Amino acid sequence: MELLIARLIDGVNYGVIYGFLALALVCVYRGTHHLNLAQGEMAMFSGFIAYALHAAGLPVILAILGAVAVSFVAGGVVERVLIRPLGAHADYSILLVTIGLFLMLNAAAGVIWGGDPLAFPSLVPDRPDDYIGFFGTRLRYLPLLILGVLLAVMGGLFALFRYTRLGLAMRATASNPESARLLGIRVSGINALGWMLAAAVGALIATLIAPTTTLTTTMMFNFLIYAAAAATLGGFDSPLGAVLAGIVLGVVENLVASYVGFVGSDLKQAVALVILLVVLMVRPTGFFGSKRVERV
Amino acid sequence: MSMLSITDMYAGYGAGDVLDGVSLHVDAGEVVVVLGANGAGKTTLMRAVAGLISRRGGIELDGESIARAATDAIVRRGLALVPQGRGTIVDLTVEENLRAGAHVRRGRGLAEDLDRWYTQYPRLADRRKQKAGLLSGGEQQMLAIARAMMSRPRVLLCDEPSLGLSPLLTEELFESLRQINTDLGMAILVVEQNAMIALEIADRGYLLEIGEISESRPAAELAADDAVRAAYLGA
Amino acid sequence: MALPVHIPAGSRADIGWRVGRVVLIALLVFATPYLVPSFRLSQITGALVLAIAVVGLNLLSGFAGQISLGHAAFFGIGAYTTGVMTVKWETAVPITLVVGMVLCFVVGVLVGLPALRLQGMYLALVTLAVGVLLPSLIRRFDGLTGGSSGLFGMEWEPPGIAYFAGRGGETVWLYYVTVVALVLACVVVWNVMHSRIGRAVVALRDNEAPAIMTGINRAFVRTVVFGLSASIAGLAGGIFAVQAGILTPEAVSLLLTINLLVAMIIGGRASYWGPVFGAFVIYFVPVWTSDLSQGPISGVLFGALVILLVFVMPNGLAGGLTSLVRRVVVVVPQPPRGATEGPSPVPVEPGDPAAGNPPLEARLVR
Amino acid sequence: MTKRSSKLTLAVAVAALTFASCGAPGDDSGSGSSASDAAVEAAEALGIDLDDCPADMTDPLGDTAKVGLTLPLTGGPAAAFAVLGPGVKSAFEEANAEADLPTKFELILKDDQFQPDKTLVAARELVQKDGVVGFSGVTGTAGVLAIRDLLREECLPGIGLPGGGGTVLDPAYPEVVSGAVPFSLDARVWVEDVNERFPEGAKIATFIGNTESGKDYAEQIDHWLEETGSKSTIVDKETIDAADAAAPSSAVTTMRNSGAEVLFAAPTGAQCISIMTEAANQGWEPVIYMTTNCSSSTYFGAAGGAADGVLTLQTYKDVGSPRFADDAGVQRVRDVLKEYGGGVDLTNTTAYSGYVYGQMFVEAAKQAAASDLGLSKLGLIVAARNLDFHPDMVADGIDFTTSGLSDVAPIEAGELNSWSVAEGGFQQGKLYDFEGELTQK
Repeated sequence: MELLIARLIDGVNYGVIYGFLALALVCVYRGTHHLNLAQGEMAMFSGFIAYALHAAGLPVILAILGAVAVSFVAGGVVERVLIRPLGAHADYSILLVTIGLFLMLNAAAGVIWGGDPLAFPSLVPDRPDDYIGFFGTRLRYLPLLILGVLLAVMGGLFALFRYTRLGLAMRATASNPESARLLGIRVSGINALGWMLAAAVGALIATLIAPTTTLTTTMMFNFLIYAAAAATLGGFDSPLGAVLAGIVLGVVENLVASYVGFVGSDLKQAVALVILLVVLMVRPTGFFGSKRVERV
Repeated sequence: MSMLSITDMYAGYGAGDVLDGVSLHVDAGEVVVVLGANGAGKTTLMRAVAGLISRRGGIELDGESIARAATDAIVRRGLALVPQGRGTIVDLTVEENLRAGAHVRRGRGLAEDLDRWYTQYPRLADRRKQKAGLLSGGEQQMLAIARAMMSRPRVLLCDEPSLGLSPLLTEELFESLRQINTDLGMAILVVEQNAMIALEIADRGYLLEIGEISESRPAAELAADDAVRAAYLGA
Repeated sequence: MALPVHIPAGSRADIGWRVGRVVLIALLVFATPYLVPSFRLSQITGALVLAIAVVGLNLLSGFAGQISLGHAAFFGIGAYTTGVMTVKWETAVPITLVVGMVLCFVVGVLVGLPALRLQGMYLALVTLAVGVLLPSLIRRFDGLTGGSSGLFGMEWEPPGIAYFAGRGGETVWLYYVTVVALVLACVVVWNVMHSRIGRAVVALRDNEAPAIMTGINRAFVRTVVFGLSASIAGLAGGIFAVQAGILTPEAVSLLLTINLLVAMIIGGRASYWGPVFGAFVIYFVPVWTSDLSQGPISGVLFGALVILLVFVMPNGLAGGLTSLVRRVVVVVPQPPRGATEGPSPVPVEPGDPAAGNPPLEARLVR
Repeated sequence: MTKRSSKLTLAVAVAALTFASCGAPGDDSGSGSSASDAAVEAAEALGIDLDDCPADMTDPLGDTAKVGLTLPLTGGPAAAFAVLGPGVKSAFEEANAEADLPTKFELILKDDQFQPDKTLVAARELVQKDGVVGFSGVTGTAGVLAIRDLLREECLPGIGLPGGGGTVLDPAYPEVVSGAVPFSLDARVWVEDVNERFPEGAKIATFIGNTESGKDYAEQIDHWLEETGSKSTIVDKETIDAADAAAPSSAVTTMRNSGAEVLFAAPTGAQCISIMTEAANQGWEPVIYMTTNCSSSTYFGAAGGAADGVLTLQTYKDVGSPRFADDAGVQRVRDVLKEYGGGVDLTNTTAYSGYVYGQMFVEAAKQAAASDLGLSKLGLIVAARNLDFHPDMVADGIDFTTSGLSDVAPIEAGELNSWSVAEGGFQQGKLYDFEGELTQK
């Protein structure tokens, strides 16, 4: 029984990370219907920025907040310079630009910070004996912190969307960009805000998991694949759906990898991708997404 | 000085121009109608003035040029467009649609305006918490007008409000437009195919045919003109 | 003589111009083995193999506007089919190529099925998932595929004639095999795009809603295009297996998909000659970069190049070249005597109102 | 096929036939050599038939000669491996300046994006265009396997090619002299050490990446458990995808529950760190043996307290460890890198290993120059196959020794050291020396 609980907790810990990054993907998709393939690499780069700030003497918490702020602004710059000029409907060109951004950020991180993994300190005590006993398995502080931050971010987004004029404008833009424009809403500004929020959320998750994964140029690519799968399962235009789908994906994948003999942990990701393919065949908008597939 | 004046405007979709040098104006407190058959360029005219498509020529709102401004800037300056097909924001509730309408007013006088439009259109009041997508055609048209008015514009543009509505509902709708004009002294520009009802509430009217516009003529004269009756009234 | 020279289409000068181009290319193809040392020839063959894969991708993502982020998977299926069948089961190479293409067609159709109901971004995700799935499956079944340490020993013995004698004989043989395969792929794509399916593809790309209304069976067209595109990429993979002699999962992973996509943009989307240009540029980039800069900085340049191209040359080299040629020679289309002109190769963003779907009256008026 | 284009293909076919009759463009054979009897005998001792080799096998290399190195300069792995270039280059620059060899060597770098098929293409270009006389420093088992047929065909020496896989130590390819610590040595030392610590046998869990080295480790561990008659058994086999950056918590959970007392870990890159931290975080304290791929102070330092007491086989001196801070050999190599390394980062361990691979080629060249075969291609191969010297960067008591086809593996010894957080470095452990026993039979 302990083993099952341990597996569930491992699954939830993975799932929270997938959901977190999926939230970033959804922030971009909601307004613009664009998939940002460079979201993972932007998060990784912010992780290195936090490392640089910490190395320059800032305490960990300020280094992280600094990196999140820098990423927030950088997200807007990327949207303004690279995405907006292409026009709202240039899906293909925007996808290619995000691939170009992916390659650039990946290589640049390698050039600036070198190839070796860099250790990054944790916000909460992360020594081997820092945990809470729970049915014979260990609840570590870091995963709890990540879950807490994720809930806080989602709470913040929920409040923003529900109770603020800006949030209402964002929801209007997501639902009907032309009508939003006709109500005096600066749609381009809202889209930029989507990219800025996404970059900030990405920076947050990268700096939070860096202590366990260490900072490497390839740290976020796998998570991007999972986040995309989670967002697709949860419905790309529903933040809550994407996060829940991420957690479900993490648990299911971990259980399958542990209990199905054939599937080792090297095929864990394959399990997630098979789930993605099956769901796309059955319910293309995912479980929580609104029923609006571009169908004739 | 007219509230909205358009001089020699060309507009179209990339390949060629749909409107060839259109000129018209709407004075303060006046209701003007532009009549035109399907494909005459009515929607293009509306979308050009609102800045949704590329256009050339003079467009002034209360003396200030908005020919090059972006749509959201135009709306902030006091022009509101009720688009063809009503532009309902389906994922938001009725009240949220109205609140979004007041975006440019940063919340000033929000409660007061809400009450005003709930009394103007009581059916919206009963369905205030429902998703706008669930409303009927007529209700969505009322919502569209109320949402546009929430920004307290200086001139209101309506693109074929009668589209897809029953004669009774159309009657009701145009009556509410007349009331808006008289109560608030709102300048209104309506493009319509349904000439008879439109001319009832209008002061002046224009005829728009294949991208070119006629001279302005008083509404009563247009209503009595046999050529117009044949073309638009389906007499 | 004022440029550009106007040649009426179908006149003798026009036919002369076309035949001249074909003869020139044929001469170039046959002269290359003599002019170039054996290692350069194998590099050129490598670029041509890449060109075949890009031609396949171009049919799907260029002409049909369907975004695919997993074409390396079809290339990989073709490559490993040939690799495993020749090394483990001693099958003759041509048979393995055919089996590879059929397998890719089937997988292409299966992957294309969600494409019927999905648009752009979801389809990119499905293909991305398949593209990421294949390498880990190859690594897991390493008994069959050699896993990460690679599959070795694929080769294709040239026929016994004197022309292919000598140590470099196999390289020359594979060069011709690749040239023939590339010509075949181009002819197939050319014919498809000038057939009924081709017109349906362009109609679906530019403006899906009305196209469906005119009775185009979207399901059939999409699956055929997906299957064809996948099997051409599979053919390229099969030839790659025997030409490179080594197969590793890394060679058919996301980096290859990105290279194929970038080659297609550089060459020019939805153009016939674009893929060949793009493939040569992408193949020889690593060869040049090691002289250009010693270190990972060239990765940054490569990413910047991708972004620059999307902004500066949306129609790619082919677009640039055709406009250059048009300054010299313009073929004036004559009023059609029954033969219909092929669809305009200018790529249009699917669903873009500015270019594609104006409201009713715009079309009525003009 | 429209009528016009079918006529076209006919014309093209006719043209093809006419060309077929001309001379075969690929025919450039022509060999045969006028080598001395001693040379023929030496070559045959290594299984090389001089008649199959180019004529200039025994000719001295002349004033200058080029040596080839393919390595990733673009793509993901470039960040980690591009630094090999300056390392290998400084070994050759040093030899050109200080060792009075009759030939000055020039190292040519080519980008292969760390993909074996591109390695072969780049190697062919180095051979045919640049006319290299040999290779040094080409990394990765698959990379070495990719070019060994080319080396066999062209009879070119490949000296100091770090490919740890067992297949690299194959007597059928005399031209290829590995430069790496073979994974089989690693596996054997682990098993021997476990047999010593747990005479009545222990439960072992393995955590292996699905990379090329991973496959080798899995096979070698089973082989040596059987070979040494060990009573230990493998109770759980966990695998991990090389690209998986997440902490391996599910794998560690399974291994912890399997009751394993020993962990054989062979992951790659950042996983070296995360496996140690994850095991400690889950309160699982087996005896951990870490692969040589991870045995650098960068990885162990980053793991913090979790790395305390973890064992790893080290053959090369760890530049980051205090133990070698003022080691004469390391200091000498550091000076060489400073002078000839073109501004390379002097704390990067990969640069130092690059120097060692280059040094193997240089030592073979020195011995060849002194031998009666002279500094020729054949001389280089024979010298590299019968070499015995102590590279500066290798720990004391371990030598680079090869002799003919009986001992093909140059390095067959290593220290099993354990990381001490207190000392901030590796503590010297037992030296395991299996000289001459690891050549693949």
